[in-house]
Amino acid sequence: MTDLTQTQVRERIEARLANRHRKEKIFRGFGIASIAFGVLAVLVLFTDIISKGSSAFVQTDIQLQVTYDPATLGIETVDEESLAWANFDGVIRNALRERFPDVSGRRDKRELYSLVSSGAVFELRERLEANPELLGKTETLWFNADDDVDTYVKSLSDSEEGFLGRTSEQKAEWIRTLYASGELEKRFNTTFFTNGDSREPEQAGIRAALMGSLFTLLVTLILSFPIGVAAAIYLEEFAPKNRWTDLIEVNINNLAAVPSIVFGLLGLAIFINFFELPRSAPLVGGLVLTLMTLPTIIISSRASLKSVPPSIREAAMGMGASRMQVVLHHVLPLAMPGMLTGAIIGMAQALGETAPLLMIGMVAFIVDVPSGITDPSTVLPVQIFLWADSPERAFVERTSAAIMVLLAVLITMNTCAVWLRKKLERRW
Amino acid sequence: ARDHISIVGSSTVYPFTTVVAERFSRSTQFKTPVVESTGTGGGMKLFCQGVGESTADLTGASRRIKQSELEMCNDNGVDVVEVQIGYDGIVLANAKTAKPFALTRKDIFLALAKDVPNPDGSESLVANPYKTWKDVNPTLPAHKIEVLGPPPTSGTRDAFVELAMEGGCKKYDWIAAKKSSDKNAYKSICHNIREDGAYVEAGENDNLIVNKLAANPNALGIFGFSFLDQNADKVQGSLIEGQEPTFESIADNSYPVSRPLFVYLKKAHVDVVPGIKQFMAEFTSERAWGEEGYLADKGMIPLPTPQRQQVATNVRKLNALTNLAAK
Amino acid sequence: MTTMTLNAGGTAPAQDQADQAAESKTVKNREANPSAEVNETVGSPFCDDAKLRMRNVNVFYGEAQAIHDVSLDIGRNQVVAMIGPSGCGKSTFLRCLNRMNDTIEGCRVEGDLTLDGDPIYGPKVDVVPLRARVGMVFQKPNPFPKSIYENVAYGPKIHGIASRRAELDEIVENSLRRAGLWNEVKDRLDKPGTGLSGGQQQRLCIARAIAVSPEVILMDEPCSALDPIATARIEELIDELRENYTIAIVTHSMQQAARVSQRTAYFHLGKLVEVNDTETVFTNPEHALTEAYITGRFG
Amino acid sequence: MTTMTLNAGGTAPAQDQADQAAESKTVKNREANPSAEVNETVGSPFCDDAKLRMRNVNVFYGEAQAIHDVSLDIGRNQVVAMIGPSGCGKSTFLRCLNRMNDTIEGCRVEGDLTLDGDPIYGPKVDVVPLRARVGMVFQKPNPFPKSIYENVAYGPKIHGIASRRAELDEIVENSLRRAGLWNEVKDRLDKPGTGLSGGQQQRLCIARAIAVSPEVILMDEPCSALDPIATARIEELIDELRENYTIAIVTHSMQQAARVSQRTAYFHLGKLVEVNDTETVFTNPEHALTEAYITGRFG
Amino acid sequence: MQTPTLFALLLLMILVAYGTGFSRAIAAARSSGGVRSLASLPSYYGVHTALWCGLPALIILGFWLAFDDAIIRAMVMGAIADKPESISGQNLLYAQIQNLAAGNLVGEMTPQLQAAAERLTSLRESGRWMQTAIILILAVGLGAFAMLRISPEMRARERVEKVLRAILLICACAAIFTTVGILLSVLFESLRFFQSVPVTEFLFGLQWSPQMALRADQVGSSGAFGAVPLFTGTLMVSAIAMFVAVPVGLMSAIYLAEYASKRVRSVAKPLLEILAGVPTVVYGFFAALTVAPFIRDLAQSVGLEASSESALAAGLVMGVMIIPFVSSLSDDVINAVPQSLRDGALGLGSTRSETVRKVVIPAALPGIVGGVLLAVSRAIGETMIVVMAAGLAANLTANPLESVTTVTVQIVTLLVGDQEFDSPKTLAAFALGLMLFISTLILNFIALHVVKKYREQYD
Ligand SMILES: Nc1ncnc2c1ncn2[C@@H]1O[C@H](COP(=O)(O)OP(=O)(O)OP(=O)(O)O)[C@@H](O)[C@H]1O
Ligand SMILES: Nc1ncnc2c1ncn2[C@@H]1O[C@H](COP(=O)(O)OP(=O)(O)OP(=O)(O)O)[C@@H](O)[C@H]1O
Ligand SMILES: [Mg+2]
Ligand SMILES: [Mg+2]
Ligand SMILES: O=P([O-])([O-])[O-]
Repeated sequence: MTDLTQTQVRERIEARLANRHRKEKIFRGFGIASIAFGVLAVLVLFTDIISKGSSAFVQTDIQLQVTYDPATLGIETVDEESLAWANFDGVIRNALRERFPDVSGRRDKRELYSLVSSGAVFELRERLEANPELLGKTETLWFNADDDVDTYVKSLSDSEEGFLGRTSEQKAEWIRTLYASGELEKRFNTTFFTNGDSREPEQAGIRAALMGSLFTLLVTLILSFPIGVAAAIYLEEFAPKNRWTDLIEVNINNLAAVPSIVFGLLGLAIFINFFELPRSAPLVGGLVLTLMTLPTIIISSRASLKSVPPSIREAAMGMGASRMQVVLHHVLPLAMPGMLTGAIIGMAQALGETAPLLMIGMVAFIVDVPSGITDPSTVLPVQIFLWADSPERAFVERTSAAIMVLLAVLITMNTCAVWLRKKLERRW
Repeated sequence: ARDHISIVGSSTVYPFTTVVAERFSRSTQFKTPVVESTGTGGGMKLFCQGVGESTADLTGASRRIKQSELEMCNDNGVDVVEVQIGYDGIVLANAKTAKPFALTRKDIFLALAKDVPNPDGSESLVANPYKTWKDVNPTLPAHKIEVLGPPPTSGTRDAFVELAMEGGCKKYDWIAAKKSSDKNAYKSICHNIREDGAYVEAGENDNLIVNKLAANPNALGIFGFSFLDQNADKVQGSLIEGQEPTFESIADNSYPVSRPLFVYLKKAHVDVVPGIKQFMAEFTSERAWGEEGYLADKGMIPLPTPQRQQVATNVRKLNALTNLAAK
Repeated sequence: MTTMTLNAGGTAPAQDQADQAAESKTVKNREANPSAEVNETVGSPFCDDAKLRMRNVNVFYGEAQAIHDVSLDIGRNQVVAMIGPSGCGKSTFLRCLNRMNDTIEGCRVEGDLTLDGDPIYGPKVDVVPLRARVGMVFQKPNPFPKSIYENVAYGPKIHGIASRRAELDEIVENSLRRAGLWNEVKDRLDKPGTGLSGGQQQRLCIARAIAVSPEVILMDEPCSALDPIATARIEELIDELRENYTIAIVTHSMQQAARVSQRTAYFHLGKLVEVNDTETVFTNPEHALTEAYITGRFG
Repeated sequence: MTTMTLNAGGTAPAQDQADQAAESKTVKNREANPSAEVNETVGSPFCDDAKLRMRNVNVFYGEAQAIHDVSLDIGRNQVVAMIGPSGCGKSTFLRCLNRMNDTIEGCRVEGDLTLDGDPIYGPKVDVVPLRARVGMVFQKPNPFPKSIYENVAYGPKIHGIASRRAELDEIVENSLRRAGLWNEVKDRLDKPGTGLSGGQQQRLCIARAIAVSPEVILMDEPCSALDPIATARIEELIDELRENYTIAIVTHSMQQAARVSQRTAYFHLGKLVEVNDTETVFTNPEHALTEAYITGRFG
Repeated sequence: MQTPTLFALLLLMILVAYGTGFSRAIAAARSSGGVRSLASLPSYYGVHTALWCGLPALIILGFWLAFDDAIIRAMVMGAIADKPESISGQNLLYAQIQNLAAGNLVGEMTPQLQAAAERLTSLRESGRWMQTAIILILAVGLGAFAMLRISPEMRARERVEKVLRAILLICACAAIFTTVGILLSVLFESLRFFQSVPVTEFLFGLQWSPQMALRADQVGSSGAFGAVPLFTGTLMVSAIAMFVAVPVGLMSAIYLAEYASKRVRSVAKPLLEILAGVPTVVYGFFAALTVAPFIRDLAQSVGLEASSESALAAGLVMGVMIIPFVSSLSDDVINAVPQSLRDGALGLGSTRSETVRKVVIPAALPGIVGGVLLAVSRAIGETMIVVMAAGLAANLTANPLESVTTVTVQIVTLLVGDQEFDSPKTLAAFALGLMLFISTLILNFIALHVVKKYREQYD
């Protein structure tokens, strides 16, 4: 300053100003571009999934006039035993044959019968079981159509031709006839939300996987968030700062990089083989995912604990608060938003994970909707994975629909956490 | 106590066991079996761990049980009942937008083996020099060789190697001669797949391969017949030895690349876990695995009728498998 | 509170009176509030050669108004002292002058403010050169969590004032010397500035501010944590700077105001009560409130 | 720097001399350093009825020693003022008394310190009741990012001083009144304490500290950001508190020290140079350094 | 009583214990001169009592639940005269008895089985009674004990905090136990692997081709186990992913925390966070079917040789997936930097970006590094995208347009593919796991030291 006059300084500042402002603009531009990129990625993924999956929410149903003919059924009374071997297939077949009386020949009849979902038989049985008085009567019912029919009908709206796939030209003709006469109708697919998995696409639902996911996540959340936060608090606030703590820190960071399937191996060894917990259970899944998400939660919790200014700790300590009180009353509330972020990301990861679940038997075909954390169950991503791997064409849209359900769960879960986080956030 | 049947094993057999499981549970009072897809080897490991309610009752396999696995089973007190349930065709397919391929197993061998007989005709091996299909066989198109197939860890790949590659490999007499003289050399010639990028290890998701093929008309893909069956609008199967891969041609064995599928049953569990017998009865019933059964609908190629009967009796009698030679 | 007008002592609400009585035992007569309403600033708020010109400034924190219609000029090469009871809006007013209030959420500034005739607020105003021209020393010392050297070198670096390392070293040393900190820190320039004592941090912040040679320096109680000698050093610095710079200083020490400033502005409850020559303010205040304050009767 | 012993002015290294010459123009004679070595504290560091007893205290920040072998007693119901140039270790010493130095990484305290005869340092000492007994007002105001009410109520809450809400309200109001802040904040008790002005924050911190009625109150420049009236209020408070409490106050204002304290301790470069009755220190200092400081010749 | 009911009852008792502890403390205080005469707040006495009441009972309950099956089983089996010798036989028998007791009739019924099943039922019944009784007695007894000991002198807070601290410590140890568990579960198999494949070959071998004999009669290929291509592949894919995620994530975080309005922030941040939760299958399909062909066509149009599966495609898409790890965590810590620091820099005339780059980011560095490390970790651990978009072929290449594979992918395919548990092929998965563990450990150590060096503590 002794040798720089004020004007000189001013000149130098002015000289660089334009440049600095350009940099500022570029920097800001990068910021906007980054966010735009991220948001765009979200939108692209969403539109992709929704465009593929939305059609799964409707389902083609077929109307049939069925007669509960005791002769066809081969039963006299409606009781459990007779129902078990009653020939409901025959009832459906009769109904179809009556609708298309001039179909003959084994092959053609087979084609004809395949218009209706194989699940129709069971629906019929349940109906008769619930209303025994129907025996001998005739009624008009809607059944799920077969998945091939469904695929064809849906493709009709896309193009004149429609996608035949395995459907023969003759069958397509029948379908068109039925469609024209209103005996075939696209309806909201309730099955998808009420059923468990099925190998028949038209019977397959997301309910079991959804419940499985919820149970698993519940276990994970209940364990991983408190444990993660507690561990972070201990390490950040109580543990003496020495080489051991460093080791633990490195060790936790390292756990985050352990491939998730290895957690599956660990879970298999500990929870299933040693503690003899049941396979395929949300309890074990939750435990494994807890181990997997812990590092994420611990790391983010520590980061946010670190970012609480020491002056606040000092102020509280100076008031005679014990360390525990300092943490619980001052540090934790301030660090909570960051911890919630960790939880959001950790839980999102847990919600989407399949690999470790393979080892503990959750990559499985499970029809029955689980009703507790020890019932066999699968989870949404596994369901998606399994459907994505299925040959049936109709599973393609269901895969996307399942992804939509998963995202809906994710968004609901996040919304709660984000709302909480927003409430807790403050700058000082 | 576990009151549902637990099934593990091959991802190839999974679609078939699951259908049966579903039908079984809907038509009986038993709980739906839980079917895990763990891969053949993984399934065997779980299955042969021992007996008791924490171990699986059945395992699916897309290949026959190995001697070592059988020994492990037996060592752990597991008596195994073998049930061959049908066949799976392995197809080579390309996009519908491209021309269909007509290949021989020899073409396949030459295109995909790591080392091939010297093109000059001498009885020596050279690193696979072929870049395009035309190089392999002048009647084929001049596309770059690009085959999407399963990784070495997959059962499908094993079957493909054994049936398609070895089948072509054997066509060279001097190599075939080695089978008796130097078995190792023979296998290493016939079974090694090239690793220079022409063969792309594409994972085990067959739908993905189908979609990749649709996007890339020059590529061929290797996958199970059921995927061809369901995606006839996107891909077409290549003719092998003049045979189109169809349900019929695989069933009557004229299409050369198909492999057997198995389910193994733990004999000791039959009286312990409710429903095993009934489940197997459903599995081996005509409406399931028959020629017009629902398994065939799902793309499984049924066994010939006499063999079906034989297997069914075997299952009913629960004859344990003691040594593999007796096939 | 900010909207309350001051009444003659007797009419203040009874509750307030009681409160203040409770608060004060020794300082007698504080409720003997000079009968004065602050409607317009008394004294001479304007000057000819104004470096900074403020007209009808109002500042709001959300709903609450912290500054009420203040107009003031700060002359070139002048030191203006701002005094007034704690919480009366001195810092708020000071922070308007280089738009530091922008960073406070919910803070809104109204009025015309100009620097050398150029508007300070306005959509097209570039705050970067503005703040380089109008430097600031904050009330609470806020050194960067960097080394002492980096703290001082920060400004020159970002503005590209020093082109070579040697030049930078010189600026750093010079600034630290002028702030009276060099001797204490010269051996630990690479140690964090946050590890300094309170007074040292304050001087560091002064050094940091003068390192970029701003035209106007706003100092918010720059000597609050300093011992008399260090204070003297800073006052001397202010004197020195006045030759080239314009300075606004907030202080609670009447003596300091008297020592360093040419003009003094007295704030009260967000209003500018009186501005005058420092002499006048301290010897012959025009407004009753001012008088009460400088004679220690009113807080 | 911390290990350097003070030599007679003439023998100080030439470089230092030059530096200081550069730093100081008006404050003449600063290098006319009184010829004195600080080997032992002069005056009367000990007293009979000591509330706090410190013996041979050494404090280190990492390698650097900030306090050298200080011994001092603080008598019951006494106000002891600590004065000394910025950076001489006053805050550091104060923070030893309620172990706030524990929170600084790398800070190490040696020596015997007792409160009412009980050791302050030691493996078995529980710092929580200690700090409840020895309250502290920090040099930089550090209100909690909570409401003003919560800030003051926090201490009473955790110490179970108030069992009912009404009681708590009373304590809060009382403390705020005593700190002279009530009038300014009574309408905004639920607003964050961090939104207050500098001086208001400082008073908030004082109110917070006295709300738990500690036996000893350590105040690190409690009036640095306060105007004279508010300062008077706090000094009055100190006077008032002295009846029941023991107080150690760091201040840069000699006048303040003279006004509020019974005894005064003068620190210099980490050493306790002199302790004596406040009277004596200001009228008749024993040590040359003390004299130099209070007469404004040495910083 | 059923366990859930018991559990609920216990919870209720804990609440009651808290209440009584609390009020007793107040009562004790009244007799000795006000709440201030208590050593701790009344609520701590409440918690103290609650802990005495609940904690031992919960621990015992936990042990009970863990071991009662085994004990009942021993008792039931002990009563059977001619049980099978082998463990597996006993397993079966017991399973059968259990099924019988549950009313599932399988196999033939013998009187002996019948008796055992009845015994099992009755044992279970009485076990439940005992469980209820013991737990309740324990809870009530210890709760009462703690309550009686309440006196103004008792330092309840310290005791409670000791327990809390112990719980925190145990939680912190969970991570350690996990590590130990992981090490144990990969170590032995790895050692077995290294018995058949030399360590040096594994570490320095340039070829990876785990085509090991699958069947005893299939001697075919021998397999090569050089892990170098896998590690380079991992490095490349992760590097590409970080190349996308770090700049995008960090810039997003900065924009959100420093520039964006509250509304934009409250929408954009959760939106980005969704990216972390989209199932990887979706990314995989996207990478394989959209990005990879696009890259291939692009590369070919500029005359580059490119395969349909490329490290680039997988890396890019993976980068998108891990953006939120960087963006959200960084946003939080940036937001936590005190405003006074920003003021300091802005007051000197910095532009916002300078403030951010020179002051805020350095101050927030530890947290940002934490986020980046998490992102790297996730990138290293991801499989599905790589399998689908980058293939499985272990190429030793530096060309991102070629297909590569990663360590994790190989671990997964080796473990879920057709396996044989004695062959090096499957064991290699464990060795890879161990190697990966060690290498990331080293990387993390380096990261820790870097952070320590550059950490700037504010305030
Ligand atoms: N956290 C720290 N790390 C390292 N050195 C420190 C730290 N805090 C203070 N010091 C140094 O210790 C010495 C004494 O500091 P202290 O804060 O006690 O001074 P002080 O007497 O309170 O000064 P002031 O009046 O300026 O507040 C100073 O040289 C200071 O730079
Ligand atoms: N961020 C803020 N949000 C809301 N109110 C504020 C904020 N900052 C200051 N205030 C209020 O505005 C008024 C003026 O504050 P200001 O900081 O300008 O006072 P000051 O004159 O600097 O006082 P001091 O001498 O104590 O620093 C005070 O009533 C204060 O409580
Ligand atoms: Mg202020
Ligand atoms: Mg200090
Ligand atoms: O799952 P697979 O063993 O049939 O490949």
